[in-house]
Order: sequence, then structure tokens, then C-alpha cells
Amino acid sequence: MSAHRPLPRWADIALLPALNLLLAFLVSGLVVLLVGENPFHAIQVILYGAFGYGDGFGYTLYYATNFIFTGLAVAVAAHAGLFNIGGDGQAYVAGLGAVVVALALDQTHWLIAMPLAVIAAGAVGGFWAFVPGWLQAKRGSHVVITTIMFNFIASALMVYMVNRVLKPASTMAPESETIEVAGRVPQLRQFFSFFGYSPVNLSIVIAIAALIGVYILIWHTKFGYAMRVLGANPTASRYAGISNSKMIMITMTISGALAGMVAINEVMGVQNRLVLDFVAGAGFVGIAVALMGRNHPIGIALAAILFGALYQGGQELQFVIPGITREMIVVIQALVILFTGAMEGLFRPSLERAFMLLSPEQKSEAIAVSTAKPES
Amino acid sequence: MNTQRPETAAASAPANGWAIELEKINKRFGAVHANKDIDLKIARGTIHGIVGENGAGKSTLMSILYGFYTADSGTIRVNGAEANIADSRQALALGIGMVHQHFMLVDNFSVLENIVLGAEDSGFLKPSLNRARKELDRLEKEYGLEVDPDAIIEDISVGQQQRVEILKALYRGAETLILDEPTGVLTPKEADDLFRVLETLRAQGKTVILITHKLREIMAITDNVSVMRQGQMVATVKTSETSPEELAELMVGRRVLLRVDKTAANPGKTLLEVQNLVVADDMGVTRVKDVSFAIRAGEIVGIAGVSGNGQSELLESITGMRDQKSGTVVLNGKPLSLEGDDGAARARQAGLAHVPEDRQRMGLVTTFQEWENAILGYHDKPAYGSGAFLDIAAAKKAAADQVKLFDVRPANINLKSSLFSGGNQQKIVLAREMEQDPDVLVIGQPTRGVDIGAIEFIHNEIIKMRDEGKAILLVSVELDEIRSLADRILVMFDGVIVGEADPATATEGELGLMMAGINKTAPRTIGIAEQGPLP
Amino acid sequence: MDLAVILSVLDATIRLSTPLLLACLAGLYSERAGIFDIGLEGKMLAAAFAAGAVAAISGSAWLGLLAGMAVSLSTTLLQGAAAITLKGNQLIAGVAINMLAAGMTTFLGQTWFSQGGRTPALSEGGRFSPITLPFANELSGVPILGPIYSELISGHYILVYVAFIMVAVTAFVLYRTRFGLRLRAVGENPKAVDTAGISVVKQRYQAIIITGLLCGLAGAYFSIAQGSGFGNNMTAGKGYIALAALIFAKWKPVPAMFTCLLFGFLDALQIRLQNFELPVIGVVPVQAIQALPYVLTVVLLAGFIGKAVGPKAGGVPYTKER
Amino acid sequence: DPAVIYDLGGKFDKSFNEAAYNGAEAWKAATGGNFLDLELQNDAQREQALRRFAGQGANPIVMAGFSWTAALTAVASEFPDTNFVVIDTVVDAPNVQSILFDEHTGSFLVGVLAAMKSETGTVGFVGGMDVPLIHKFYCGYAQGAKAVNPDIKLIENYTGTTPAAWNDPVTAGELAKAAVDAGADVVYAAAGGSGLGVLQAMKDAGKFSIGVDSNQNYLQPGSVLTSMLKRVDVAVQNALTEAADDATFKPGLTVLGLANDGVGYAVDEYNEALITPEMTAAAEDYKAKIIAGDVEVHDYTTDSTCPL
Ligand SMILES: Nc1ncnc2c1ncn2[C@@H]1O[C@H](COP(=O)(O)OP(=O)(O)OP(=O)(O)O)[C@@H](O)[C@H]1O
Ligand SMILES: Nc1ncnc2c1ncn2[C@@H]1O[C@H](COP(=O)(O)OP(=O)(O)OP(=O)(O)O)[C@@H](O)[C@H]1O
Ligand SMILES: [Mg+2]
Ligand SMILES: [Mg+2]
Repeated sequence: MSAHRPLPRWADIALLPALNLLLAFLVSGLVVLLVGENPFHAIQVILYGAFGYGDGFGYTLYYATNFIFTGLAVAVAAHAGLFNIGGDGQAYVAGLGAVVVALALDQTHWLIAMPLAVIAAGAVGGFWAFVPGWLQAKRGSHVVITTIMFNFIASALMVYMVNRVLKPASTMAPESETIEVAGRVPQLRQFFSFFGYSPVNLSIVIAIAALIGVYILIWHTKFGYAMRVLGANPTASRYAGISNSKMIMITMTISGALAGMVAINEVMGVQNRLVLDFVAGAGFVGIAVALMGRNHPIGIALAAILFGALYQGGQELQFVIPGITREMIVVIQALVILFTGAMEGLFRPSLERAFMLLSPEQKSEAIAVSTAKPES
Repeated sequence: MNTQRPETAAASAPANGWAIELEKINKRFGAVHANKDIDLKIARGTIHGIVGENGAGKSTLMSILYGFYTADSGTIRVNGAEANIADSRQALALGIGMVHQHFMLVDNFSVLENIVLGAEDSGFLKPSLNRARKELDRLEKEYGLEVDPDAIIEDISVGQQQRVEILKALYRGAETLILDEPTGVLTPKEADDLFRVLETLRAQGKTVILITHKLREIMAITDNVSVMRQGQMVATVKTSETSPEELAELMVGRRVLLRVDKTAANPGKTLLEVQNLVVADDMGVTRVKDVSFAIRAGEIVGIAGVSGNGQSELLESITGMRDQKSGTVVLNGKPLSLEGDDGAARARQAGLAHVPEDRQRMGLVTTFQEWENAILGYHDKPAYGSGAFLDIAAAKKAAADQVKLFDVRPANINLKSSLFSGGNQQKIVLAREMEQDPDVLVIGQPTRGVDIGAIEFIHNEIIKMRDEGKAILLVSVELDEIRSLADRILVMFDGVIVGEADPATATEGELGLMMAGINKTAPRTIGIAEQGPLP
Repeated sequence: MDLAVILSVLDATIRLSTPLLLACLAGLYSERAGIFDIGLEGKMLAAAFAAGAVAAISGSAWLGLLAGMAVSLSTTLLQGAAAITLKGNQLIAGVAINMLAAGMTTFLGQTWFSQGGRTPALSEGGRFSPITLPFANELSGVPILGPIYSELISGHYILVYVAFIMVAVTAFVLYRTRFGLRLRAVGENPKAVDTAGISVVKQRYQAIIITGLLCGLAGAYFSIAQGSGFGNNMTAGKGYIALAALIFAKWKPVPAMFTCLLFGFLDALQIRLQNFELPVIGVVPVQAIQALPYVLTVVLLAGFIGKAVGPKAGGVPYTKER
Repeated sequence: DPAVIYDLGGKFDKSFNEAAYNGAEAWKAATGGNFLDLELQNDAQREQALRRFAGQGANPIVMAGFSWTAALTAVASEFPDTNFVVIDTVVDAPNVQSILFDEHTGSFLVGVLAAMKSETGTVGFVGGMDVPLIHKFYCGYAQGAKAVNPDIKLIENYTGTTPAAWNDPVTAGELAKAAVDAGADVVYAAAGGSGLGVLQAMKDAGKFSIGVDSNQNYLQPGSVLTSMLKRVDVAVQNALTEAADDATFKPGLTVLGLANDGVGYAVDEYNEALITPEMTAAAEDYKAKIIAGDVEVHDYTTDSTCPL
């Protein structure tokens, strides 16, 4: 319990993140200024690059697809009170599942290959999160540390797998064989020429399904209810007869499986083969996306598109203003995590004070609470 | 508020002067006005008691005096001089020491390290530790406060830990010592020891402020007593000029009927049977040692005991929240399988409802809306949705019914649970558990932190359930509550049921002795437990 | 294996464990004070960059070191503002710091030096040179002990000696001083510290200031001692290994030293084991050895080899109503 | 305008990519033209970068590095009117020129020099990423060293197996130190940006290193014995000139070797004191023989073996 009067819901889920985001952008703008470029021009370039034309928008959606998966992965775990920093590693190893199925079935049809690859990638990614979950549930090891460790183990494992197992002897680059067309996920541009050459593909449909699925799971199922009880109060969940250990393991597995879907987008939808480090930090972006999206699917979808736009716009920035590299986007991302996550409390007190003064309903609610005692 | 205010005791300056004077102290926590215009004067060289219901603002006031909180307004005078106490360091410098309700010790430090912490002489530890060792020796002799300076805190008993707290304050040269509910965790024997120490302190000219809920303690040891109610100081009186009944009335603001109206029990068949139960706590220490008992339909069995003697573990194990090492729990003739961390679910399915000791830690998810808490533990029932899905409308309907039936205020099922007051939170939990029509109801501390009006209501509900033929197991540290509600009393000490008593005939003295694990011939000095039956 | 090979491996072990040790001790101060620090990596990286950049421009290793420490310190204070003053989530603050450092170093490096994020190679004075301890040359002839002294113990960068001296200093500070007592207490039970009249916030800031300075040393070691100039993502996850070592060492200074030496040894071995055929096992994949510290930490955390229980108040911001 | 895209090592890696950049700059100085360029940040950007440049009409598009195969194969067919030039790999398309170098012969010559310089009879090699291309460097180097001293001991190492191996001077330096500890007094660094760590380590040890790709002799004067030149700069400059016009564009495979100065070894004021006339004579002799076909240097990439 805290002594604060809570903010109205809309302020909590929209206004506060917006303010924090604004601050993150302001600081980013200062960084741009620092290197002698015009921040407004930079914003223009980013906006145009991300939304201004079909190709750009397609790229935005392609990046957003990844971020939806990793954002959901973080959010699902967060609802159960678990901080899964291992989305990167989970997505990475899931590539094994995706590529093995895709290569095995690329003589058939994507309608066969894709669902099976989804299952395989989900299973492998889920397993990579299940183990830290198991360790937390049964052995009490903190999931934050173990998932970090598992990111590194995943990276070593994948380097080995790609170099020693998947790489055809003849190729120079560490990558698997190329998946035949029949095994690839169809591109949206095959249906809408609007998207130009951009790699946005049918994985985005899986992402939308995942958003809806997670919404239903968390707020409309008994499992989701149990998850939220565990996340809010582990003692109460045990009291409620919920098996905390089982919940932790299942939730982590779901979380890992969601992160694993990045592999479908990347391996079967874009690269058409397994390349090293194809996740490219999407797992960490997921943290920012979930924080900004307040662990809610709608928020996550919006935040994912925001970050997708930043990524694609950042790419554009690099073409147009060579003085600003893509690293700028990593900086913005870090600032967003810093301000919406770790420094979330920066505006809260003053905002709460402002609302106390401004809003009559808040005041009456406060009074209702303080007078809620049965009269003596 | 229709009580007339008794004359404020000792309004004129006492012989030794005032140690502490508080004037118009105000403190708010958000919407809670915890201290309203508090005036309080404490004479030097006395033991001054403070009583009041839970949440009356006692701890808050003392925390302000100790510099842990800052008052919103008001003045503090120490030894007649106005003092600005911004933090605990300044309080200590003014000779004010405090033993908190929850001990402020570093568990994995030694006694000596804890005593020295914050009162070191220099940058290096060695000289401080040496000096502390000597000083400790002296204090030990002077006040009879014996502890091993090299023991690690988590290895010593609660009573010993409390001594460390007192030593900490004395080591820092405290002239005024505040004790916040020091006896809540002590056995009667340990409490006696403590009061002996306090008397020595008074004899040495030190001032003691004692917060307690036990009016007997107030009567036995204090010189003056102040009563707080709902954030206000309602009276300060000489102990010799008042009585427990008057204090109780002052605390609540009306005459208190401490007796519960109930008819004689009419027990039926055995519903709950506990056989040879052995349970360990989180640290692996066996806290329940081979406990067996049975409860029949239509009776209330109370478990009495000083807290920390295994009652919590017993409760948690019967309700499936804690694994048992051995033993069986038989419900309605069928053994319950409780192992695994979802044992509570199976206990509920078998017809056992549970009102936990600590509603905020266990019985409620305070960040959830009221309706979400109304199905906690029963969310898997088909009534709240078929298959995997949750039927929100059904849950809200159930919540609305519960709120109505138990008069939860405010009657808003969409309000976040943390916004309900303690008493109403307790009602939410009770409503949920009682409305599931269980065969057996296990209740821990049903009225902890609940005001007198709600207590009456809750007690009546419990009696009603009994009369409907349910078996009820009641665990409470409030001996009065057990004596007025239970049909049979089992006394627990050190993990064992040391005896059974009939509430109608057993005296508080007899029960107290059992609770202390002492047989009746043990020698005693200060007779707190030596009181007659209830008025 | 002959003495020369053993010495070569051990020599590399010392070189490679030094930044781990500095970072590990850095983490020790912060975590013992109750602030979980997964931002070690970012602080080291920022320091490595600052040290490399300033050393390149000024040509002075000492100025570089100073810059590295200053930048690491300010990064730490930023993290502290979030985690201590604003009571934000310590883990998220750490993640943010790591990302910020990764982005900013490359970004600024590229803008300032246009070398793909690298800083220019350092001149002679821009870099620390190995120190030859007294009599190293004279004694090298003595059998066995001679080479051990002259090759293994002598001839390292000054930061190497600082790191190992810091182990003793840390142990002393932690267990024998007032500061250490309060530091340990604030990580176990901040409320006890507060009621004892000590400011929790001040104590925690003091702790992380040391963390910042030590991370600065660790980072500078990468760019101006071991290496010659900063390269992208130069710390390459060493901050996380240091964190793993800290857990492995159960937050104690001397065990921390041994754990860092072990992890450094694995690294040195890994470099030498390429294409090296071991009897029975055959060629060990380099990746397996690279992953070993992480695997060991997981195994430890799982309680299969002892149990790692961190400072009790770790990870929880200290809130006190006013 | 033409476009140049560098590989992950970055434009200023003092090695392979920098050579490409220098070539483009030379072309610019010679023609007064303008070129676009881009540094990749990760593997996933390759296709996007190609499409982006092709889409905005850049022609030709030159890219450096063997990792372009898949991306270029995909994009080349989408832009049949754009000419692409790729260095270090082969992409079979009508609008792609693939340029390969005889790194093995150049490495052979520096192997000769290394063996002659070595007093310990042990020479080292630190490769970047462990891929066939770098084995090609090693194999040529080993053959050259053995040609001079059949008993010479060779120490072969690679910085890593990921693209990060091109940018890891610390590990590369440790590998060089390990080689020195094992007796090597000359170490050849074929490791892109990581090679800087080798050069530094050898300088610290008072021994010799051999640079690669660009002329790196100036980086540690007096310690860099020579550099195995791979004239990526020349290739890029030529490509920018020729591929701009379909008339002069040469799709298909182009191999640059000793004969056309595509590879070689560097002698300049920084290292002339280190190389004796006998060494020069021997190297020049082998060079002539290789060009004439009298000495055959085995190319590792043809059969993935290195006969020693
Ligand atoms: N830190 C806090 N933030 C918000 N409210 C608080 C805080 N501390 C106390 N309160 C509220 O202030 C009121 C007075 O609390 P206080 O702890 O002083 O009561 P008390 O008389 O000591 O009760 P008890 O007998 O239960 O110890 C209560 O309503 C309590 O909930
Ligand atoms: N830490 C806290 N932060 C915010 N509000 C608090 C806190 N503690 C208590 N409150 C609020 O203070 C009020 C009083 O709390 P407390 O738990 O003392 O209830 P109470 O006075 O015992 O209520 P009742 O009379 O119904 O039993 C409630 O409205 C509660 O929600
Ligand atoms: Mg209190
Ligand atoms: Mg109350």
C-alpha cells in the first residue's frame, strides 16, 4: 500500500508514459544537437522513412512484428511477476526449430511448413525459458540472472550449431542452407504491391493473433487470473490453491514460445536461412516495448510500431544524414527504458499532486476512503 | 462521542520535570489523518503507557518523536527545550531511544555489531567493538540484561533480540525509552523479565513510554496512561485512578460489550480430524510437533497460545499452504492429500474454507479490484466460467452478493482492494470464505486490526456458522476472543498442545500458565497473568 | 606441459581476470549496499570509451584513466538517481544503462573519430606500459621461482596490481571499518540503518560511487592497458561474467578474486585450446569453454554446488514516508 | 552516383574495408565524381541497403565482403538494370561482377619473408573469422614459409567464428602473445580490425608482425615486417570506373593476382630496414616463378585442404 492517491487509469496508462516518452525524445534531441545535426530534421526523416512510403511502412511493420513478439514475451512473464530478460536468447535458439522444420519441409507448401515451424520454434524458445522457470520454481534461482546467463549460453550454442552443424561446407558466411520458396512465409507484397520490396510477411498475422490471444489469456481465462494473482502476491496465490511452481514454469514457457516467434519472422520470412545473431537485440527492445505498453496488448502493439518506426526511420536517417548512425536508435531505446521504466517515478508525484488539485472525483474518492469506517 | 473527558492527569509540572512535551502534532498519510492535534506530556522518571485501537496512530506518534517520520505540524520539547527532530540521529542525540514493534536488527550481524551500528567511535571498527563489549558488560550487570555479545541475531530468541534492542538504546545513552508493543511476541515469562528491566530503568531515573494493547500490562506497570482514538489523544490519566473498563471505553468511544452472546454448542459428528501432525517452518525448524485433535460439526475449537508457538504453521499446514512432514488431516472421514504447492486447492474442494491470519499478505490481492478478490481460491469453480475461461459477469454477481450480505463499505466491487479499510478488507475475505458453504472453516486472527463494531459483526457470523452445523477452528492470539467464542480451548506451546480447557471454567491465569509452558507450581514475581476471570 | 607453457597460460589468466576482478569488486560494493547492478557492463563500456578517447586526444594514459573513471561515475550516478532517489526498478535501470552505453559509445565514437566507432590507436604515452617489479631481471635466473616472479608476477600493467590490492582493501573495508559495517547493514536491513540514525540514501550513494570508480578502472583497462584504443562493444559481456563471478563468490571479496581468476583462466585456456586435441574428449568446441562461466553460475544458482544467497535487501528500493 | 557498401568491420578498419574506402576516394579524386556509401550495422540490413541504393538509382553498387552472397543473389534479379560488383565472393547473375583475389599467392610471399626473418624457427598466424577464405590466407602463408624452411614450426589461430571476430583486437592480441610464448617471433595477422591487436602485441613483445589487406607498415613502424597487400582499393576504383558504363562493365568472375598486382607485399620507409636484400631477392624470385607457373601455390578453397 502506498500513501499516494492513485492516478486515474487513463493518466496512468497513457499520460505518464507519454510524458516519459517525450522526455526520452527530448534528451535524444539534445544528443542529436550535440553532434551538430538538426533534431527536427532528424524527426522529419524518421517519420517519412517509417510511414511516408510503402516500402518504409512495410519495414516498420516488419520490425514491429518482432517487437510485438518480444514485448508480449516480457509482458506475459511480468504479469506473473517474472522479469524475463532472456527474450533474445529464446528467440535465437528458436531459430533452430524454425530452420530445421523449414528446411525439412521446403519441398512441400508453406501452409504445411509454417504451422509446424511455429510449433517447433515455440517449443525450442519455450524450452529455453522453461529451464530458467524450472530453476526458479524448484531451486529458487532468480530468473533474472538465469535468463541473462541463458542469453550467453544461447549465443555460444548457436555459434556452434551454425558453424559446425548447419553451415554447408561450401559457404563462407556462418549461415544455414537457404530455405526453398515453398518453405518460406509469404510476403505481404505478394498480395499488396504497396509494400514494395519490404520484408513484412504473414508473420504479422501470427503477431496479431498473439496480441489477441495474450489479451484473452490474461484477462479472460482462469489461467490468466491465476497468473495475475501470482504476479501480484505469491503468498495469496498459494493461499488460493494455485501451484506457484507450475505457474512459473508454464508462464515462462509461454513467454519463451512467444519470443520464439521472432524466428518465424526472421528465418522463414526475411532471411530465408539461419544467420548468426538474427535476433539483433529484439529481445531487449521487448523490455522497452512492454514497459511502455504497460504490459497490455494494445499498448504493446502501439509501442512495437513506435519502435519499428524508430528502427526503420533510423535506417533512413543513416541514408539521409550520415552524421547520425543507427546507434542513435539504440540510444533512444535506452532512454525510453530509462525514463519509462527505471525513472517512472519522475513525474508521478507531481502528476498526482496536480490531479489531487484538479479532479473533484479524485478528491471525493479520497474522502470516501477515509470515511469508509463503520461509524462508532 | 459521548464520553466525558476525565481530568487530564498531572497537568502541573511534576517533581522531576517533563521529559517530553508534544504539542499540536499533526501527521497525514495521503487521505489518512493519522495524528490530529496531539498533545502529550510525559514526566521524567515515569513509565507512561499509551493505548488505543489498531490504527489509532500510536506508532506514528512515536515514530515522529523518534525522528523516523516528520510531523506535518506541531512542536516537540525535550527536557523543556524545543527540539527539531529531523532524523533518528537527532532523536538519539536528545537521549530518545526506541524499540520498534518490528525489530530493527541486522539478522546476520552479531549482537555486538548491531549495538555498534550507527554509534561507532571512529572509522575503524575494532576500538568501537572493544568499547561496546565493556559497556555491554556494565549494562548487563546494572539492568540484568543478559545476552551473548558474539551471538548472531538470527540464532537467538525473540526475547533476546528485544534485549539487544534495549541495549542498543541504552548504549546510545537513551534517557527516554520508547517501547512499541514489546510484549506481543513474548511469553508471559519473558514479559515479566522485560517489566523487571523497565522497573530498574525507572528506578535509575529513566523515562519509559510503553505502547501496548494489553490493559493488564498498563495496570501492572505504568504510572500514567494516555488513550488514543482515531488519530486523536482522548485522555491522559493516572493509572492508579483508572480501571481497564474505563480505558476500554475511552479507546472505543462507547461502552464495550466484550462478551459474545451464544447458546451452548450442540456438536454432531466429527468433521475435521488432525492426526500426529508434524510441520516445519521455512527455515526447516520443526514448529508443530505431533499435534492431534478433532472438531465436530457445530462446535468452535479455539487454539490459544503466544504467537510463534506453531499456531501459524499448524493453520497453514491444515489448509494446504505448507507441506507437512508427517501426519494426516482427515476431512469428513476422508484423508486430505495436501502435498504440493497447490494443496490449498484440494483442501477447498474437500470443503475446507480458510480465513488467513494476514489478510493483506495472504487473503487478498490488494492491487486487484474487489470483485476479483471475491473469487480468489474459487476461480476454478465451474460457477465462475466453464472450461478455461473466466466468466466475469458471474464473478461480479457473486461479488455483489457478498458485499451486500456482509455490508462491505464502500459497496463498490470495482474499487481496488487496497482502498478498503482494514476492517472492510477482513469482511471481504470472510464473505468469500463463508459464502462458499464449507463444512469446515479455519479462521486465523479473525479480528486482527478490526475495530469494535466490525468485531461484533464478525463474531456473530462465526457463531451463526457454528449453529448451521459447521466445524470451526479458531486461532487467535487474543485470549479474550478465544475465551468468548470457542466451545473448547486447546493451548499450544512450543509446537505441542499442552492442554485443553473449558472456556466457561478456566481462568485466565490457568490459561496463561499453560501458554507459557509452565506448570502451576513455578515461582513467579510480577503477576500479570495472575488475573481473575473476565469481568 | 612445461613450465613455460604453464607460465604463459597463468600470465594470460592474470591479464584476463583483471577487468573481471575490478568489475566484480565494483559490483560487490553496490550489491552489498542493496543495489542489484546488472549495469556493470555498460559502465565499463562507457569508461573504456572515455578512456580511449581522451587518451587518444591527450596522449596521456593518466588523463584517459581519469576520464574513464569520471564517465563511469556519472553513469553510475544516473543509475543511482533512478534506483535510489526515484526508487525505480534496479534491474531495469541496469538494462537501460547497458543499452545507453552500447549506443552512445559507438555513436559518439563514430561522430568524433569516424572510425566505425573505434577511437584512434594510441601513441606510446597514451597507454599504460607494463611495470617491471624490482629485481625481476636479476632473479629470472633462479630456477622455477625466478621465472614465476619475473614473468608471472612482474611485468603487468599498473591496473593489474591495483585490482589485486583492491581485494585486500575491500576485505578490510568491508569487515574492519565503520563504513563497511554500515554498507553491509544497509544491504541487509536498511530500516535498521535508518533507525540507527544513518542515512540509507547517503550510504547507498557512497557505495555506488565506489562502484563507479572501480568500473572506471575496469573499463580503462580494456582500452588503454590491455588494448590500444577503444573498439565497438569492447567489453563483450565481461560485465555479465563479473556479475556471475560475484554471485559465484557469494558477494565476498577473496572468493571473488579466486572466481575471477578461474573465469580468466577459462578464457586463457579457451584461447589456447583452439584446434587442440584433448585425449579422450577430442577437440573441445571453443564455444563450450566460452559458455562455461555462465553454465557454472546457473548450476551454482540452482543450488547444486552450495547456495548463493545475496544481500537480503538487494533489489528493493528503500522507501520511507516523510 | 555509384555506391559503396562496407562490411561489418566498418569503413575505417585499417584493413579490408578501409582499402575499399580508399579505392573509392581515389576514384573520386581521379574523376571528381561523387559516391554514396554505407556502413552495415548488422547482417539483417544487407538486402535493405542494396534495395535502397538500387531503388534510388545508384549505379554501380560495389560491396566488399564474402557475406553478400545471399543478399545480392536475391536483389540482383530485382534490379536487372543496375550493375553490381562484389568482392570476395561469387554471385552468378548477368548484372554482377564478382572479384576474387589470389590471397594464397600473396600470403605465400609474406610466408617466405616471415620464415627468413624468424630466428626461432617458429612463425605464427592469427586469422579473423574461421572461414575458408582465411584458411586460404593461412595455407598460402604456410606453403611460403615451408618453401624456405621445411622444418619451420607454424602456429595457426583464429579470433572467432562470428563476424565479431573481425573486430576483436583483445582476443587477437592474446592469441599473438600465446604464439610468442610458444616461440613465434613473426606473426601474420589476417584478421581485419582485430589484426591491430596482433600488431600491438608483437610490438610490445619486441617481435615482428605482418599486416594484411591495406599497407599497415606505418601502424607500428619497425615492428611490422611487411603487409600482405590485397588491392581491394584498386579493385574498387576500377569497378567504379568500369561498371558505371555497360560497355565497360565486366560481369562474371574477375581474379586479381600477383601478375596484375592484385596482391603483393608492401615495402616502404617504415619497414625497409627490416627486410634484407636476400629476403627481397627470394621473394621476388618466388613471385616470378609463381607468375610463370613454375611454382604452384595450392588454393585452400578449391578442395578445403592444405597440403603441407
Ligand atoms: N507509512 C504509512 N503510510 C500510510 N499510512 C500509514 C502509514 N503508517 C501508518 N499509516 C496509517 O496511519 C494510521 C495510524 O497508524 P499507526 O501505525 O500509527 O497505528 P497504531 O496505533 O500504531 O496501530 P497498531 O495498534 O495497529 O500498531 C493507520 O490508519 C495506518 O494505516
Ligand atoms: N500504508 C497505507 N497506505 C495508504 N493507505 C493506508 C495505509 N495503511 C492504511 N491505509 C488506509 O488507512 C485507512 C485505515 O487503515 P487501517 O488498516 O488502520 O484500518 P482501520 O482504521 O483499522 O479500519 P477499520 O476501522 O475498518 O478496521 C484505510 O482506509 C486504509 O486503506
Ligand atoms: Mg503500531
Ligand atoms: Mg485498524
